Amino acid sequence: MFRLSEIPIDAAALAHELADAGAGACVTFEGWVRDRNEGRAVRRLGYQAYALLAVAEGERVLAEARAKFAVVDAACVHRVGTLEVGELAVWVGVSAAHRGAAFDACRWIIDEVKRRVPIWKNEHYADGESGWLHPDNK
Amino acid sequence: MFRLSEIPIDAAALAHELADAGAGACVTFEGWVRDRNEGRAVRRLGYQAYALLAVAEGERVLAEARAKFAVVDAACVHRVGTLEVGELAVWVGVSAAHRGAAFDACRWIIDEVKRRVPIWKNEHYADGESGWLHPDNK
Amino acid sequence: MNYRVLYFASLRDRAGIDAEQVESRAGDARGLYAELRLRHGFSMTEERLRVAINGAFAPWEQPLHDGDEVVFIPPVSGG
Amino acid sequence: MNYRVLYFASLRDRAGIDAEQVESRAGDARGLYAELRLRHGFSMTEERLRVAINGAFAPWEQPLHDGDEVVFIPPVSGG
Repeated sequence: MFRLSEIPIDAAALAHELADAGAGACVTFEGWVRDRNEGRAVRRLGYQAYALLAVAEGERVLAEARAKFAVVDAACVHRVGTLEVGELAVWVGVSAAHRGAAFDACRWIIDEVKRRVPIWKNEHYADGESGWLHPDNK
Repeated sequence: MFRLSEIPIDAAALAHELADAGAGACVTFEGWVRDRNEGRAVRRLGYQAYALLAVAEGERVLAEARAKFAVVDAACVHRVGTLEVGELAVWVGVSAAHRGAAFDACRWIIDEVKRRVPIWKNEHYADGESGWLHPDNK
Repeated sequence: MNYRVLYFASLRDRAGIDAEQVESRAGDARGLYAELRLRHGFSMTEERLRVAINGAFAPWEQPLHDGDEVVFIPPVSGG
Repeated sequence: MNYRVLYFASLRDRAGIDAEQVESRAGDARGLYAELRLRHGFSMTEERLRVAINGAFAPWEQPLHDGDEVVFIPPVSGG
């Protein structure tokens, strides 16, 4: 299940949904809004998504993870809209019989989501400037 | 912070304590009681700990992780007593500026806790038998 | 032909609009983007963009049909 | 000398007790475990155990003192 959310993410409820009597391991990743990026003080973030394609591509990432790793279930929720420092921006959870697959799949999913899913981050800096991040800019 | 707990672990509250304005990533591991192990149906588990040394050794594992990986904070709580299938037996959480260190440290901590900390698991099987696991038995 | 174009992130800021109907003779996304670069002054080159047509990633040279929804996807930065 | 010995997991099941006071002439954990193996019929060999003295891991040959708490740690299985 891949979802975009305009409201705070309930991580505990999401982890609960991954439960299964055959699952001995659950690994979660939470991406939190940091107070700085590349040396600049960050006040808040704005996330924009092309929702139709973001959900389709996000579901594709999860399906690929299920095929690639021995997992029981996998899910991801990404916030859109304005987020303050400390807020949960993205949550990934994976349950599996054994921990190795859960760690590997969770890490792979967040890497792929960041690489492929059409969601963009606008950083609002303490000095009043802001800017969209388009990572291969560099 | 390494703790033993005789009551259910509140994972959400624990993750909350790892929060920091400089932390952009939080990785957690949850070990859940599975309904089977090595082909045998499991009904419940009993965990026993040598509490004095388990806490000291658990704290040592966390301190080593803090020295070894670029993490902001790390914590682990392990249940003792009787647990039913599906219950949370062990929780590890790591916050870090970046996700690589959070994944690496979380995985290292659970591996070391399983290898070094004096806690033992008694499996109660569906057929009425039970047995302590002493892994290098094999 | 008539296309619906959506803009996101820095393209949206530059165009100053979220979406528009575009009357164009371009038969594929490559031609359409060339037109829109001129119109809106986008600095981003084609090499840095992906294309989505009707909600699915598509090659730049895929023929466009009247009424298609076309989106130029700048490098993503979710997570 | 008088030692306090705690038992865990399969050693506890085999001994049938959680802890005991042991009067012994053994001057280290190696000698003490040899005595207790005989007394309780432990099948686990020394090679599979670690030793803790007064709450800290210690070498088998560390001299014991009167009143020490000694624990033989079977292979662990937390997590």
